[in-house]
Amino acid sequence: MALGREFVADWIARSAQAISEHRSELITLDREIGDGDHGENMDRGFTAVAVKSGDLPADATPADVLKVVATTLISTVGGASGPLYGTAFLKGSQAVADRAELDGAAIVAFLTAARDGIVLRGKAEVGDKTMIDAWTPAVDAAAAAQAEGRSEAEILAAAADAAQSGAESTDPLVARKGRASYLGERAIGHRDPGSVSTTLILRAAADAAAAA
Amino acid sequence: MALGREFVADWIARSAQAISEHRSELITLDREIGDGDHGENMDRGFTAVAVKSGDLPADATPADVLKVVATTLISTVGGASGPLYGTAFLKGSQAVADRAELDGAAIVAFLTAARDGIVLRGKAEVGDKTMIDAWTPAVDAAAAAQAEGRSEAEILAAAADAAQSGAESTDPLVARKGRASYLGERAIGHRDPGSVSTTLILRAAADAAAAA
Amino acid sequence: MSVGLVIVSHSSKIAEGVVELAGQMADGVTIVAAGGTDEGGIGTSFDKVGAAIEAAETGDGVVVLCDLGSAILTTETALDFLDDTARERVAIADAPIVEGAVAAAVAARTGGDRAAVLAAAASANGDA
Amino acid sequence: MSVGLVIVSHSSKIAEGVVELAGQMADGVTIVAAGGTDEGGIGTSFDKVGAAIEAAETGDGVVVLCDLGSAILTTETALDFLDDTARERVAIADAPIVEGAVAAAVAARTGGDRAAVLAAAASANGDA
Ligand SMILES: Nc1ncnc2c1ncn2[C@@H]1O[C@H](COP(=O)(O)OP(=O)(O)O)[C@@H](O)[C@H]1O
Ligand SMILES: Nc1ncnc2c1ncn2[C@@H]1O[C@H](COP(=O)(O)OP(=O)(O)O)[C@@H](O)[C@H]1O
Ligand SMILES: [Mg+2]
Ligand SMILES: [Mg+2]
Ligand SMILES: [Mg+2]
Ligand SMILES: [Mg+2]
Repeated sequence: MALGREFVADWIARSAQAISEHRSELITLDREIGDGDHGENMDRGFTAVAVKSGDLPADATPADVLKVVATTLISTVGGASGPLYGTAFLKGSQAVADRAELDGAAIVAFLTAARDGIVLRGKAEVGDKTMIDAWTPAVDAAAAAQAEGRSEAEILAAAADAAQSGAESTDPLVARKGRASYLGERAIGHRDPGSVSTTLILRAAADAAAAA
Repeated sequence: MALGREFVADWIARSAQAISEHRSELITLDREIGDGDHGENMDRGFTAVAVKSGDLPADATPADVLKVVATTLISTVGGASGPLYGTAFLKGSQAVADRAELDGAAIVAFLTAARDGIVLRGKAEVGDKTMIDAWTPAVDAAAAAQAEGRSEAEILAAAADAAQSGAESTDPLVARKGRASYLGERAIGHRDPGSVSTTLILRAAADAAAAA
Repeated sequence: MSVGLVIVSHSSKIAEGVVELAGQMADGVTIVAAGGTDEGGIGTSFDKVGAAIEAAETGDGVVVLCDLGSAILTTETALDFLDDTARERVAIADAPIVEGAVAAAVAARTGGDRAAVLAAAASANGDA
Repeated sequence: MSVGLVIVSHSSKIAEGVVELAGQMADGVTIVAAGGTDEGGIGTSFDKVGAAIEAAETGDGVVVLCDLGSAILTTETALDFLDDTARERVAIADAPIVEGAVAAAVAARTGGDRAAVLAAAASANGDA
């Protein structure tokens, strides 16, 4: 069952909720190896997204909604994650611009374009201890699940699971991008906050798809 | 006739007067190749010096007065010229610390130590388009006049004349120290403001010595 | 006319202070602060950066000075939203924000074009 | 305890902004602003710098970040007026003021000694 605009709306609502619930966890993680604002930044961003995306006309496509997510995150987050997630949703929305509904291929196209947007913007590679360490395994897992002919909900669940493992994989790393790179070896043993927020957002997508 | 504390007091008063009279000239020069505050900086500094040096006890030596000049300039000027002139007067005062009066040799010792202090602090050489382009010829001329057995007033007049020529010699130079160094070739054709204030101060010394 | 400068800092105080400091040596150069988040907190604002770039364009292009990496990310994103002609006239300096801005401002004041202003800013690298 | 930082800028806004920005990543590190002249104008103040160095010394020494050359001159002069033991515990970083202060603050927070903090600050050179 392909996913339409209601799915996107539910995904946003669940993302906003999850980010809000994990706000202090994200703050604590970012305080360890950053400036301590990731929870606040993301909560401000997704609260604004929830409001803005509600204003869209009834005939808005998934891509229209995803573009509003992008521009709102860019305008409101105030930290590195704003341009990064913003670019992700922008490139992702462009990749599915022509679809009224998102099938498995479209979901993989969205995720791939989103990840590529983050790389284009932030120049991080897997292993640099950034949100890319969650996104890239998520894209790969989604592509594999789609190739196996799984449902949209299964594809997104595979992405979320892989993002979760990816986030965990950042624990032993030294950061090569973002503020945590100032810490050198001292970043070892701490999880990258952006990889955790990525996992929350992809898990929200999987949950919204399962409920659709 | 060796010069005592009254000479130093008169020198300060004449310096403060000359700086105040040339305040806008110094500002204009500094606006061309710097940030435009040299006249204000020096006027604030010497106004404070005139006040502070008046507070000294009756038995203060020339060196005591010169030390107050130093610390006052350091505390009040607010630009590069503060630490530079401050260090000059400090090192100069130390060079004549044991004298109740300044003879020709003491004057040369003062000027030499003052110049060395500026070099120690600011690392400029002759030709870098700084106040050193006035100080070093002044020291050399003073030493030559003293070696020829000239009077204190003649020694200081020789120093002031040489400083004047030294200041003029900065016109065609590219600056290698201080703010004017940002300008590259664009500094050519402009006189270094610090070399002009140095000339004013040494001319004030010569005039005070002539009147003593 | 001269190249305009935009100062993108996480702190509105830093951005405003740099405008003051660099402006002292650059009479007539348009230098615009884009510091802090929309709420005035520590962070960067896409809207402030976009508006500052527009305000700094007086006909000879714009050079942007940034403090930390995320200021660069925000600025690059703002550039993505410009149309091609406007974007081509803006460049981000590879330079420390304070020292680079002073050098860039002097270069702009003395009539340097965008490449000269960028080079002046970059010359402040490694020479604090 | 950790190495303390002093931020010597020609602008009180820059100095205060750097304290805020670097402080965000350096809970518990003493970072003291010494910006502007005594009257609050653009310039540096010997008295502010001296007082800031004293305030930043919490037992592990002090690293000073400066903006332009004249800030370094003022700081060096302030150091000349310290007694030898106090002076030996203070060093001026060869680093851009904003980027260097953030790197230095993180190094101080993670327990770096004065040499490590100086090296962290210097690592911000040429990498804005
Ligand atoms: N260059 C980059 N590429 C990819 N991700 C990055 C990059 N820089 C930072 N990040 C991500 O952004 C997260 C921090 O976001 P946030 O705290 O909101 O921004 P800031 O670091 O500006 O305070 C990091 O945990 C990391 O995942
Ligand atoms: N490193 C230096 N060595 C010697 N003199 C210097 C140096 N830097 C600056 N100067 C002198 O200081 C003068 C500028 O003083 P001023 O305008 O009061 O300070 P600022 O440049 O901080 O505004 C210059 O004209 C020059 O003569
Ligand atoms: Mg953060
Ligand atoms: Mg932040
Ligand atoms: Mg000046
Ligand atoms: Mg000045």
